[in-house]
Amino acid sequence: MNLTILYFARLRDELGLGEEQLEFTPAIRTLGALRDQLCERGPQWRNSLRADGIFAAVNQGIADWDTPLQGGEEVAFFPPVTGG
Amino acid sequence: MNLTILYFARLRDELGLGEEQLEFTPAIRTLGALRDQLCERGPQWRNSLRADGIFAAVNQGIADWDTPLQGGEEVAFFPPVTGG
Amino acid sequence: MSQSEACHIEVMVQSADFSQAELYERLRADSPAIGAICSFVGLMRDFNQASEVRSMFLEHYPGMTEKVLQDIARQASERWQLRRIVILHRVGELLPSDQIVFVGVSGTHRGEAFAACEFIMDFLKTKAPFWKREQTDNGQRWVDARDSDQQAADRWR
Amino acid sequence: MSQSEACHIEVMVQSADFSQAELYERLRADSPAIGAICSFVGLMRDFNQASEVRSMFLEHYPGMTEKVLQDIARQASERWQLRRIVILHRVGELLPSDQIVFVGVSGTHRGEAFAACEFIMDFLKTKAPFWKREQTDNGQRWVDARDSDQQAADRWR
Repeated sequence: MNLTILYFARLRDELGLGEEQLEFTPAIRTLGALRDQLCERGPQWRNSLRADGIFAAVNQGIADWDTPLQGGEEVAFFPPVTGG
Repeated sequence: MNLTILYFARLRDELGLGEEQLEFTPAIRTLGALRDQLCERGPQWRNSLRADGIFAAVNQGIADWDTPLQGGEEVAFFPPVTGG
Repeated sequence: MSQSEACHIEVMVQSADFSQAELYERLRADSPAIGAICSFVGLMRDFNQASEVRSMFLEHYPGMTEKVLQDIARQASERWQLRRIVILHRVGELLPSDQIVFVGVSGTHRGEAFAACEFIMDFLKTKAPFWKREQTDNGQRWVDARDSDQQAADRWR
Repeated sequence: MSQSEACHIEVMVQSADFSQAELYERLRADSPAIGAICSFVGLMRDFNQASEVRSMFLEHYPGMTEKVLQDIARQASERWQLRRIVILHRVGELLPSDQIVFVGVSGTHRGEAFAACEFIMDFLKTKAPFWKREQTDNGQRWVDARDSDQQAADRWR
């Protein structure tokens, strides 16, 4: 039960990564825990994923950082939206 | 220096008159005085010209009842507008 | 763009139907500075005050009508930064589903375009000398003015 | 008409340009009960944050975008009495003066049509996963979100 993780727009450019598969582990209990784990990859990850106004979505719906994860989800991180 | 007087919509139907020329006299000092004089024509005129929300225009601009008249104007009486 | 001098105003009163598409293209014309176009169309409904309406006759006060619409558009152009304003109102005989009125504005910002378009409609409804007479199965009747239209206009004071 | 069940919602996300006229005709279709159609088009300006923009790339999150737009339309249809809602947003490469987004609503009453159309635009601006990247003479840059858009959306709470 991998997680699919997507990065959009400015985040994708900063991280040099648009999509990845991550093995789900019990430590990744929530969206916030997933972000904490990704931030351990280095200062660029911390800067990007903890920037003001970063959103996350779980299965294509906007989600709070305490949203539970159980594996199999599509998770997306993105900066504030600018459409319209 | 006659006055041209126009009646629109429901008012025209009630009065049976769409337009008339009226000789200007010094007694017709204001729009209100003109209305008073017209109301002397009978109860239908009083009912119609004193009904709630009746507007008047002088030379095609909405005017208060104390707007002065001096002859030569186009005066219009009409009920509340219902366009759009 | 500066406020009123750069705003182009067009006012039309006619018995013929209009092409919403053509009026929209006028609003969009010749300016890459336009970011927002808001437009409104009022259509004739087949139902009013509890009876079916077969047709409608729109009377107006030629001359004054155009002056009032120009004046409403000018007020909008002084209040908001707009590029173009187009107002078209039909008169004469109308049938259910017919287009009655078009108001469109183009400008730089979304919020201004929405506000100006609604402002113009609210004042058109309460200031422009048009009167509707409906034909129903029970005969003709002049349409009554609505308090809700006056309240809508009063919001802008 | 009852509130949400009678409201027909269409959401489109596409790279091709659109005909405003055709979308307007969809809003007008098949109902003599419609009295009001309000529509908005957002266009690409050639100027942003003090430099000229040559072109723009609109990225989105396929799948989520459509869900969010459907959800915004549904909220509008529950809040106001509407007959139809059409939302079309373009993605991909765009040039100055290009149409970016169309939002249109039809319904019985003028005030509701205006409110619903502006509500949808305000939430689209702050909730739908689109991102603009501009190409200027100095290179590419991601467009920053605006506080004014968030404030516009907050008005509806």
